[in-house]
Amino acid sequence: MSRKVSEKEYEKTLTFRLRQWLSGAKDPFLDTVEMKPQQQIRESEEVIREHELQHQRIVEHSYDVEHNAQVRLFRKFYKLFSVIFCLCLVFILLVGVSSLPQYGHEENPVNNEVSARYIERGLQETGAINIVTGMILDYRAFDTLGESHVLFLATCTVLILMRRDKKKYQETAEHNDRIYEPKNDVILQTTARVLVPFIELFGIYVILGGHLGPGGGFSGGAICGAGLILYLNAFGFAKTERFFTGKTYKCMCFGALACYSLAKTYSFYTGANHIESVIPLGTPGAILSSGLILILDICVGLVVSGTMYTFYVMFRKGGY
Amino acid sequence: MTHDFVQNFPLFCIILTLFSGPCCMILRGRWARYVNLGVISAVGVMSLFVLLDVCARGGSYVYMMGHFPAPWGNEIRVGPLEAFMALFFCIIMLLSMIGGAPQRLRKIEASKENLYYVMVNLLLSSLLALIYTNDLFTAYVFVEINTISACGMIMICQNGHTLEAATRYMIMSLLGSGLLLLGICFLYGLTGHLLMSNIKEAVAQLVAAGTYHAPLMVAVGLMCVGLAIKSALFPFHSWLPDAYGYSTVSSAAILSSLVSKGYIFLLIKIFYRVIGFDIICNSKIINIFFVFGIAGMMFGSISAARETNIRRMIAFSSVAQIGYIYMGFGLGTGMGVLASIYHILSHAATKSLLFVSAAGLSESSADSRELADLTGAGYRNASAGMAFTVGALSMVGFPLFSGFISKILFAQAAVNQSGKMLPTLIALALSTILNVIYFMRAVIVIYTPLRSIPAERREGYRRIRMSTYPQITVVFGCFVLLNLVLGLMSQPIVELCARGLGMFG
Amino acid sequence: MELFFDLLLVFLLVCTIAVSLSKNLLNSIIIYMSFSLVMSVIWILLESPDLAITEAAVGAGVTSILFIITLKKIHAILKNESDPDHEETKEEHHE
Amino acid sequence: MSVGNLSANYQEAIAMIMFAIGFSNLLLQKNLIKKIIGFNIMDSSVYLFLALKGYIAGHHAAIVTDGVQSVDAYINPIPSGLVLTGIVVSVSVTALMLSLTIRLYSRYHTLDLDRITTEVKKGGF
Repeated sequence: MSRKVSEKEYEKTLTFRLRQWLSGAKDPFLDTVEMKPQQQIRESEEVIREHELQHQRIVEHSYDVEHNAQVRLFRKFYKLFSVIFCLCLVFILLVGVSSLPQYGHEENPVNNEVSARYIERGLQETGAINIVTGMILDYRAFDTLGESHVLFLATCTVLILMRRDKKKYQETAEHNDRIYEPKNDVILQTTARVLVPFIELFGIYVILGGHLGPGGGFSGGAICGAGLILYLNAFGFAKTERFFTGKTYKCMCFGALACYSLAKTYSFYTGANHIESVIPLGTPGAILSSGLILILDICVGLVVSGTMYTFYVMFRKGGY
Repeated sequence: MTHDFVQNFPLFCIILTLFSGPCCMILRGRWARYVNLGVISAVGVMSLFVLLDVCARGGSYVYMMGHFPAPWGNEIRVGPLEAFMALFFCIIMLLSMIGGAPQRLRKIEASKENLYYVMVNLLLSSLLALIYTNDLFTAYVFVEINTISACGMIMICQNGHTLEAATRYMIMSLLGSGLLLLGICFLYGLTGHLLMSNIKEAVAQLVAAGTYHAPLMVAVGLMCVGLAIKSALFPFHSWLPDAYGYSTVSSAAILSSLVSKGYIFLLIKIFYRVIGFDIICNSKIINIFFVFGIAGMMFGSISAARETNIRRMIAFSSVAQIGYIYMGFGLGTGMGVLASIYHILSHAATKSLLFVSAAGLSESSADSRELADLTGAGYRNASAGMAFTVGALSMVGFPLFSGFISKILFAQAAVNQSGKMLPTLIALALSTILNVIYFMRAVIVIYTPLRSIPAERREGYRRIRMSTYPQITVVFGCFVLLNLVLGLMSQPIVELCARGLGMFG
Repeated sequence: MELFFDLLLVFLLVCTIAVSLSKNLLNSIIIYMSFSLVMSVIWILLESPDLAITEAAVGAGVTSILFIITLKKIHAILKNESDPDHEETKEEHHE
Repeated sequence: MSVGNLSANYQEAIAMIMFAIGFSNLLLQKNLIKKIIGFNIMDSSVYLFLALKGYIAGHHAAIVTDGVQSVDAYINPIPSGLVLTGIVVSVSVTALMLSLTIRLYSRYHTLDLDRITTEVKKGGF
C-alpha cells in the first residue's frame, strides 16, 4: 500500500529535510535561529599590502632564531635535557657493564649448549668448514634472509631519493656529474686496468670460498662492488653502461633474491615438516659442498655488489 | 610431528610478502599495484585460515624455520592473538591502500610508483615477521626493515616537509634501534640465548638465584626505552606530526595505524615471552611508562586542540593515543595490557579512517588542509564527511564505536589498581574532554554551511559524489563497519585477545 | 698482545672523541675511516676474520666512499666552511 | 657494582663509552654528516661489545682446522654471525641517511637540521 503525497506535504516531512540537510541545500537552523549574513569586507589594496607586510614581518620575527627568546630558551632546555639523558645513559651502561661476567672466560653464560652444538656438529649438519657461515646461512637463515632484504630496501629508498628522470638531469650541468671526472688520466687508467681484474677475482674468490674460510657473500660482494666503482672512476660512465645498467641491476637483484627466497622456502618447509632435504652436503672442504650455502652466498654476493655499485652511481649521477 | 598444510601458512605469508618486494621492483607501476593488492589480500585470507585453525585447535604451535630444533635453529610461534593481529593488519593495510589510491596516483611520480609498492610489501612482511617471530635478533632485523620502509613511505612525495620529517624520523629510529640492539646484546651476554622462550627460562633462573640483577634491569630498560622511542612515545614524537601530516594519505594511514603498533606488539612480546610480566611489574620501568603515557595523552591532546591543519591535528591525536597504550602498560596488570591491545585495534581502525576521510574532505576544498577552508566540506563530499564524523565519534569514545570499548577497558583495568586509579581516571576524563573539543570542532566546521564564507575564497571547491570514487565509498563503509564490529561485538574479540595473551607466557 | 689490544681500544676512543670535536667534515670522515681500519684489526685480534674482511671492505671502503661522494655533492671539500655565496658562484661557473 | 669489577671489564666499559659518545653525537650534533658518523660509531661499538662477549682467550677463529671439533678449540661463533648481519644493516641505513642529506642540502643549502626545520616552517615547500 502506498500513498501519494503532494510536493507541498512532502516538503514538510522529516525525510525531505534530512536529505536537504545532507546535501547542504538548506540550513536547518535557517529561520529558526536568528542569523545575520556577514558583511562583505572590502579592503583597499594598501591595507592588504600592509597586512602582507605585517605577516611577513611576523614570520621573520618569529623565525628569527637568534633573537627569539622563547626559541632560545627551548633550545637551551632541550640541550640540557639531552646532555643529562646522555650522562645518565653512560652511568647506567657502566653500572650494567661492571657486573657483567668478565670477558674472555670459557664458563661465561654465552658459551652454552647452543654454541657447543654449532662447533661440534656444525660441519656434519651444514657441511661448511667456516662455522660462522654455516650458522648464518643454515641454522639462523631467517635473519640472513631479512638482512639481504634490508640491503635491497635501502637501494629502493636511495632510488626514490636520488634517481632523476632522463629529461630532467640533462638540463643543468651540476646534475650531470660527468664533468667532474678525469677525462683521460693515464696513471689512473693504467693502474685500474691492472688492479680491477685482480680485485674482481679476489672478490669472486671470497664469495665462493665463504663456506671454506673467512669471507662469504657479503664481504666478497662489497669487494666486487668496490672494483666496479674503481673501474667506473677510471673509465667513466660510458664504458660501464655497456655492461651494467639499471635494468641489469634490477634483473640481477630480482633473480638473486628470488633464488634466495625459493631456496630458503624449500629448506624451511622441509625442515618444519620433517621431510629429508634432498640436497647433498658433499664432502666438506670441496668447493662444491655444503648444500645450499654456496648458492646462497653467490646470491648474496650478486645483490651486494650490485647494491654497492648502485649506491655509488646514484650518489654520483642519479641514474644509470 | 608433521604439520597440517594450514599450519605452513605463516611461513608462506612472510615469504610471499618478502618475495613480492623484488617482484614489484621489476614491474611497472600499474602491475605492481595489482601485485601489491593481490599479495595483501592473499596474506589476509591465509591469516584468516590460520586464525580459524588455531582457534579450532585451541592452542598455539611452534613452527621450525629450518631443519634444527629450538635453541639452535630459528622458529616462529603462532597463536590466536598473533593470527588475529596479522589478519587485522592486512585488512587495515588493504583498506588504506585502496582508500588512498586516487591521491597517491596524482602525487607520486609515475616512474617511482612501483618503488612505493616495494616499500608497502616489505613493510607488511616485517610486520608479519614481528608478529610471529620467536627470536630476538630476527625481531631486530625486521624492526630495521620496518624502519627503512616506513621512511621510504614518508618521503615518497618529496617536498621539504616530508624530507625533513623523514630525516628526523630516521634519527629517532636509529637512536631507538641502537638502544634496542644494545639491550639484546646485554640479554644475550647474560643468558646465552636469543630465542624468546629460552631467554625466559634463563632469566627466571637468574632471578631465582639473585645474580646479575643490575645488568638484567639495564637490558630490560634499554629494550623498553628503545622501543618506546621507536613508537614515538611522548617526548620523542617530534618527527610525527610532519611525517603524518604531509606524506601521502595511504602512507599516513598505514604509518599511524600499523608501523608503531608493530613495535608495541614486539614490546608486549618482550614483556610476556622474554622477561616475564612479573619481573617487569616488579621493576620501576612500568611506572616510567605510566608517567610518560599520561604526559603524552595530555600533551598530544592539547597540541591537537591548538592545531589548525586537519592532518596535523589527527597526527597529534596519534601521539595522545600512543600515550593511552603506554598508560595501559604502566598499570602493570594483565587487564591493562589487554586494554592496550584493544586500543591498538581500535586506534588502527579509527585513525586510518580519519586520515582517508580527511584527504577526501580536503580534496573537495581545493586541496587545502586548513580547518577554516574545510567549511562545508561535509556537504561537498558527503561520504567522507560522514566517515569523518564516525571516526571522530569513535575517537571521542562515543558508545557504539570502538573507542568507547577501549576506554571502558582502560577504566576497568585502572579500578583494580589502587595506587594508579585516580591519575588514570582523571587523565582519561581530561583527554576525553580535549578529544571532544578538537574533534567536535572539526566536525562542526565541516558541517557549517558554506554561505558564511566569502565567495572569492571558494575557488577550487568542488562537489565529490559518492559515484566519483566508488571504491573509496566502499572503503569508508568497510571502515565504519569495522568500527561498529569492534564497538558492538567486543566480547568475543576481547576473549580472543585474552586467550592469546594467556598463551604468550 | 694484550697491550696491543688495549692500545687499539684507546685509539678507538680517541678517534670517537676526535670525530665529535673536529670542525672540518673531511677531517672527521678521514678519522672515521681510520676508526674502521683499526676496528678491522681488532676483529682479527678477537679471532673473527669474517668480520675483519667485511669491516675492511665495507666500513673503511664503501661507507667512506659514500661519505666522500656526499661531501663532494655538497661542495664541502674544497672550502672550509659552507658558504652559500661561494657555492652559487661555483655552480654558475660550471654551467 | 664496584669499581674493581669495572676495571676488570674495562674493554666492555670502553665499548660502552664509545656507544654513549656515538649516541650523543647522533642526538646532539647539528651537522647531519656528523650525526651519521655518530650513528656509525654507535653501531660499531655495539658490535665490539657483542664480539667481546663471544671471545674466549686462547681459542681460535671458528673455522674447523685439521678436523678438530671440540668446544675447547674455537671461540663462540654466534656473536660473529650476528655482527655480520648487523654491519649490513648499518651500511644500508648509512646510505639512506646520506642520500637524505644530499636531498636536503640541494633544497636548503645547509646541513644544520635546526636551520632546515626553520626554513621548512617558514617557506612551506
